[in-house]
Amino acid sequence: MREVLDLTGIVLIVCGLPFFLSGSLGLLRFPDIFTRLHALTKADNVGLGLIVLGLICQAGSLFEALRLLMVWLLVLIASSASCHLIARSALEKNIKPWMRS
Amino acid sequence: MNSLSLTLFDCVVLVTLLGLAWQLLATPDLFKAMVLFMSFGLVMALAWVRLAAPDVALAEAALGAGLTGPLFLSALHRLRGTRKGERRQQLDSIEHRGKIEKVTQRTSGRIIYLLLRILFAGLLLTLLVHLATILLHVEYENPGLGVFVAEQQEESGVISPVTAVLLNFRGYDTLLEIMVLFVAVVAVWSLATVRFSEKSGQVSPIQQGVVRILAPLMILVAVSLIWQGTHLAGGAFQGGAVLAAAGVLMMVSELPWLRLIPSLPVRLMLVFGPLVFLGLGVSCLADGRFLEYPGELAGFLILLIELACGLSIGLTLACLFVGGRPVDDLVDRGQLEEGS
Amino acid sequence: MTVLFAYKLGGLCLFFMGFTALILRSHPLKKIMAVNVMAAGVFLLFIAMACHGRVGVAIDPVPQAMVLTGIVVSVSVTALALVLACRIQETSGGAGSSEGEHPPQGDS
Amino acid sequence: MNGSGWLLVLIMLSSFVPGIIIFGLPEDRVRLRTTLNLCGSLIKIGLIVVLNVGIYLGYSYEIRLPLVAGMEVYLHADPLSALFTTLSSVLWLLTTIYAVGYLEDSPNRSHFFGYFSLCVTVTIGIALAGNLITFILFYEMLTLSTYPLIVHRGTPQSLRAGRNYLVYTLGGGALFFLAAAWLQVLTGPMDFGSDGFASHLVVEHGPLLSLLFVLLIAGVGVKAALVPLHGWLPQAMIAPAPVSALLHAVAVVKAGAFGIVRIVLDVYGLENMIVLGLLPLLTFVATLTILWGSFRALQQDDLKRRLAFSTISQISYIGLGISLADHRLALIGGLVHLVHQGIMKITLFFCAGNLAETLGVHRISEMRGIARRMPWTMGAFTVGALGMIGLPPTAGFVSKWFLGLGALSASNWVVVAVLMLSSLLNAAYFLPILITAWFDRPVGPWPDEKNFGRFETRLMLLCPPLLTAAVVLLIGVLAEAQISPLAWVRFIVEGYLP
Amino acid sequence: MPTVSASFWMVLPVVLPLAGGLLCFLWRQRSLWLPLAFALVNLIVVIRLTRLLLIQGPLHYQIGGWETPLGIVLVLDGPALLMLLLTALCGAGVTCYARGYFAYRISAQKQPGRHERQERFFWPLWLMLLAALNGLFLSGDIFNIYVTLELLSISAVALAALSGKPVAQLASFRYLLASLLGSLSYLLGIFFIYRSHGVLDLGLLRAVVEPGSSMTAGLVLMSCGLLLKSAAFPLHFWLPPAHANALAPVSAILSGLVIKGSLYLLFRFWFDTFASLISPAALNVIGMLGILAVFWGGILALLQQRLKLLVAYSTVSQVGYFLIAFPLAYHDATLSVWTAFLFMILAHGCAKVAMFMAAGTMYLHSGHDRMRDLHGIRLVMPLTVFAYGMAGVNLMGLPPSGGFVGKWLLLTGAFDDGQWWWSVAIMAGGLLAAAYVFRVMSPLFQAPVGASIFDGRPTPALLEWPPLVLSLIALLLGLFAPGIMALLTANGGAVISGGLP
Repeated sequence: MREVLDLTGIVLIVCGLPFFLSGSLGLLRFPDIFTRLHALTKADNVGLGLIVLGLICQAGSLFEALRLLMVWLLVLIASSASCHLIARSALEKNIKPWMRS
Repeated sequence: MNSLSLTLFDCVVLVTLLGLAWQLLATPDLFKAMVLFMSFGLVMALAWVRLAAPDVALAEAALGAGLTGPLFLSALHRLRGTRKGERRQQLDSIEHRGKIEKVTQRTSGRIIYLLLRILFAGLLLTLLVHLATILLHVEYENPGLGVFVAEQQEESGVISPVTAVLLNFRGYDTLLEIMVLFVAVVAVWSLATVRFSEKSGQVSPIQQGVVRILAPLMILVAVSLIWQGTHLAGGAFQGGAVLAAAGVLMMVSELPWLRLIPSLPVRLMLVFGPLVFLGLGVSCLADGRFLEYPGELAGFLILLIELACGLSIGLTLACLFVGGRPVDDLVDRGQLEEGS
Repeated sequence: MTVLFAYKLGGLCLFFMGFTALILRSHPLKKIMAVNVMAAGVFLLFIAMACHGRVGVAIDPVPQAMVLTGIVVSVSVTALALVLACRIQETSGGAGSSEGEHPPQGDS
Repeated sequence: MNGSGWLLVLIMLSSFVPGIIIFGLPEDRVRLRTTLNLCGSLIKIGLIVVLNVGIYLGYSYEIRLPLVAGMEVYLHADPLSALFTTLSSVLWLLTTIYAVGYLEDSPNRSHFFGYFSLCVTVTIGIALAGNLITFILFYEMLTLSTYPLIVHRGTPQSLRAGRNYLVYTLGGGALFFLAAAWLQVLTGPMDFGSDGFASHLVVEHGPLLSLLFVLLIAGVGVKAALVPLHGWLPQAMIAPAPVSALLHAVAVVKAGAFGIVRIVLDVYGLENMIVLGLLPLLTFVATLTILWGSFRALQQDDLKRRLAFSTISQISYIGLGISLADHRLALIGGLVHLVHQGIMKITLFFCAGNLAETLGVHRISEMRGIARRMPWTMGAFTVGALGMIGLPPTAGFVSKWFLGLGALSASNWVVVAVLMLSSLLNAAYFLPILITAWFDRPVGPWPDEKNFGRFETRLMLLCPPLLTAAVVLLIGVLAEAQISPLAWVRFIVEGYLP
Repeated sequence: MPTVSASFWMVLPVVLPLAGGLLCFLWRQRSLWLPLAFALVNLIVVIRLTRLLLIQGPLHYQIGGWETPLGIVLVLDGPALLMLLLTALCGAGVTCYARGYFAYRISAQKQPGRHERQERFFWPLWLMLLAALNGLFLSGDIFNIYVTLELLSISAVALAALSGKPVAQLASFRYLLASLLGSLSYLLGIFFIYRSHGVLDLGLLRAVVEPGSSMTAGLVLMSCGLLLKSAAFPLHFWLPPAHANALAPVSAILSGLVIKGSLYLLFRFWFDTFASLISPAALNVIGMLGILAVFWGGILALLQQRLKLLVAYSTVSQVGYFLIAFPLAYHDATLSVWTAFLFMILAHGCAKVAMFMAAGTMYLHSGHDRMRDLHGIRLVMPLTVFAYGMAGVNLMGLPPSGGFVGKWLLLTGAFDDGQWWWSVAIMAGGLLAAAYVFRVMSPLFQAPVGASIFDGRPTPALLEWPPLVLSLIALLLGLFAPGIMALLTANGGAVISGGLP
């Protein structure tokens, strides 16, 4: 049982990592603010989710697992809200979305 | 394998820290510097965790990164708000920039300036190397005060050693430190009145909604941090910082009732924590010494102090963020007449 | 041991970097930041000292408490410095001050 | 036998307390102020009489207040200090009376009289100082309390004079302070009257001690207006006449001369002075000052300036006498001149003040026939001037006679020559004044004449110079009497040259 | 039980002003008499402590009952008590003066609200500063000293910025940065010291201290921080604008008391706690800095046109004197040099407070402090001018002031050691001081020319008497010497008591 949990955890975490990687890549390489936001939030949310799931497998108690889940939820809320705010202020400043040109 | 990877991790953290610091100090773009500064704080918190100092990590994350960053941002906002036209020069004159530029226009001046810089850099480098060699070569085998703390932990009334030091063994330091916070607020109040941005109606509903969800949660977290301080990492400062962060969030979202908080209750709350701390310390004088908690009550009293101070610290930090006294506090009489 | 030394060295470097910037940078916000970086350097030294890495010896909580104190102090000082910097800008600019204060004169 | 040291404190308080009260008085309480002043000075004179009798009978008066290690305030009365105390307090009484008349309508009199009393208190302190520290203490306080008097008028001129005065005196004070500290480190705390320091020091630190002597003399020499350091004195004549009287006769210059006496006789001691060979140095400076002062006096047209230069020259007779101190007669001449010069010079300044206040006459060229308008004043002036020249039967003759005898007994022919030359010079700058005042015809109206009714001037202005002129004659005639300055000086000298 | 009562009195100088500061902030309507009461009670407490010290000798007090290596100890010995006494005296004077100062300005009704506001914020800040100073002098723990230093400098900065003038705010911003730099340097020094011996208590440190590079580095860093905070010569740049542009009572506090805190610590560290680390070369360097400061400050003071700037530069110059005491103390780190140092500190403290208060009163009346245009002011406010003059006598070091006693002891110390060259600097500095003091006195004594524009209102007693009394205390300090010596030697001969035996 222990080994199975460990293995699942490792697999989940390893699965999560590429999302972070791609998110960071997107942040660096994408052409404008909106696309960068897109890459960052999308990738991070999933990536974090997977990693949290992986860690839950290692958690000792239900309480700890719940706490980890809370972390993910809070980050979800915060990141979506801040993403929204950034995009909004970008729009207010009349930053034009990137068009393939 | 394990220790090697950890060493690697440490190195990465350190290099990132130094790189961030270099960047944030070197960049001419102020906004970039702020952002880098916040990330610097977060990496710092990582370093604290690595160095087995969870209390400090929490405080750094909450205060160093969480609060100082927004402080800088709002200051920048405020500066930019008034920074138009010729006023731009006022701040630059702090360093007599003009003089240096005038000097450096001549070749001889430029050379001398360069030489001075080289001299300065050389001096600092020598000093750095000297201190580093001292650190490297002169090792002491003294255990520090940790041993004493461990010995007397049980008498302190709390389980967490850091809290024991902060609030019992060296409670006097902490008392004065809380006074430093208080003085900072008084100083800020003496300097300016609070102001809110004009565009309160334009706050995004999503932001307001999120704040409504987050704020109670944060308050909960804050209280739990304070309570947790007696046995785990955490305490009044960390809890207060989270409390302050909740306040900051609400203020940024321009919740309408925040504008109407009058001065008196704020002052009451600000004074509450320090006064409780001081008062309990003095009441110990009755049958003992200053700040000598009676043995069986020590734990309870410390929790009480932490709660009171946590509340006040939260409010203090929020007031520091606001950067001015409440609008109804000591208004100029002339201004009132103009208004009416 | 060496890792701890690296942290201490890093702390020293931060201190001196901050010091240099404090002297050389002209913008007040930059100066305040530089002071914060210096403080971070000193704190790093303290914490690295507390975590002496010897087995069987308890970690010394006193430096940690000192650093906590230091962090709180530095936050409050930073806040004061920032407000002060803003006020300098506002009052010396004349109009646009937040208090509608009379132009200062004959005040010692 | 011990008298109570509190007598000394009382003597000081008798002018200090009125001074402090006067500071607080409103400007228009003239009568109360005058009463306070006069009562203070009368009480002081009474106390000093007691002191003198006590000292003569062999009582010793002293009081100590230790401050820190090696530093104590020590008041002590010996015959020498009694001489100076008596002189200052008697002249203070006269000057006060004169000042009341002189300043009748001028502003700021509370300050003036307050500082005036402080000045006298401090001068008494100098006289009673029993060690170097106490001497410095009062010596510097004298500088401070005279400054407001010099700048009393508040005109740019007087401010400049005040500044000059400070530059000289504070500079000299600093040298004195430095040398005193060094000397104390060498010799240890030392009271006056103990015949100087141990003679083995002379062997060990001879050159250093000589250097310190030069510094000390330079320090007191500023106030005594020794020649390269005399620049402030002629300028300070810009102050009101009572202040000039105070500077020249009661307090400042006298304190300097007194300091020289103390340093030679009590700090170094005659024996050490002779071993170190420092006396000729003093002789040289004194003769230089005497001649230079006289020469400069010849060139002045302003009466008070001429008197000021005359002071410079006359004061150095004291120094000259001290520098020949191994000869009894010279020492007597020098010390007795301390008194005689004071009385004569104060007479002259009172008269000059009268002329200025009554007729607005400041220059000698304006004095043609002035004796017909103010015969009494000029009579007193004449007595004083003749005394300065050294003609019998005035007091000046007595001191010069002893000085000359001393120089002869020392076989110091240079000094004899200088004495004769300076007498000639004195005559050369005083006689023309007398001649023009008595024998010329007045031309035209006086510059600024005021009418005071029955008398030629205010009574309070007239009495003091007449009184002092009478004293000049009296102590000249009765020099060998039982109670005279000369007799007292002999008493002093017995202590030093038994 | 005598010990309980003794300990009770010992924490009061810190606790009382802290409580006072909090209450003044909370309870504004009463803030007129509240600070006055607290300042007076503080004075009474200190006088009571003086008695305790004379009876019982130096006192040690463990806060919270924790033993030294861990807990914090308050130490009350002769020097600390004298500093407390100075603070309490000047504090009471400043409090009275400040009340009069603000009342005068408020009644002028030029800028409604502004001065009330300044006063309301002045009181809590000032009481906190008082607590910090008292805590600093009492503290026996290097980290606790750091916290008090921070409390001190942050309240000092806030006070300096209180006037609201842009110049003052700019100056106090620089002051803030300078004192922050000083604090951080001090903190880094604590790191090196703590890592060497693992103790923070001064008394224990003195017992274990031994020459070593780590300790030396720590001491050097701490000293640099303290030198910066006390405006020693090359590091004095922040002082004159900050002190000259603040409100008058604030200038008095900053110049008379605040810099004394760090100077006192410096002296204490060098000659008590870390005495065995000190080398003659280091002392000579400090002494040289002192000489430079004396001349630099004195000459710049002479060149000023504004009265308050002149007084501020004279502080720079006077700090030099305190530094000159260092090399002279080396061979004879006992009574006489401590006495000299403390005498100068006490005298300068009282005199500088009086001087700034007097300058402030002149400013209030005339609306400016350009020295050229102050002529005739002697007739309007004789007492104030007199107070200024008496304070000046102190700076010049003329008898019978405390400055004179200090200078005398320094001079004899210099000759005793055969280091006579310091004496030349000491005397020359005194003459410079005389020059700049009388540069002010001269126009004050000048008869008024034309109609001078003075505020016609009479000077209130609260503005006239505090400077006068303080300057007289400074002037007569020399005569109190026996009492002061008794306090210094209350330990049965030794001046210093350090930490717990």
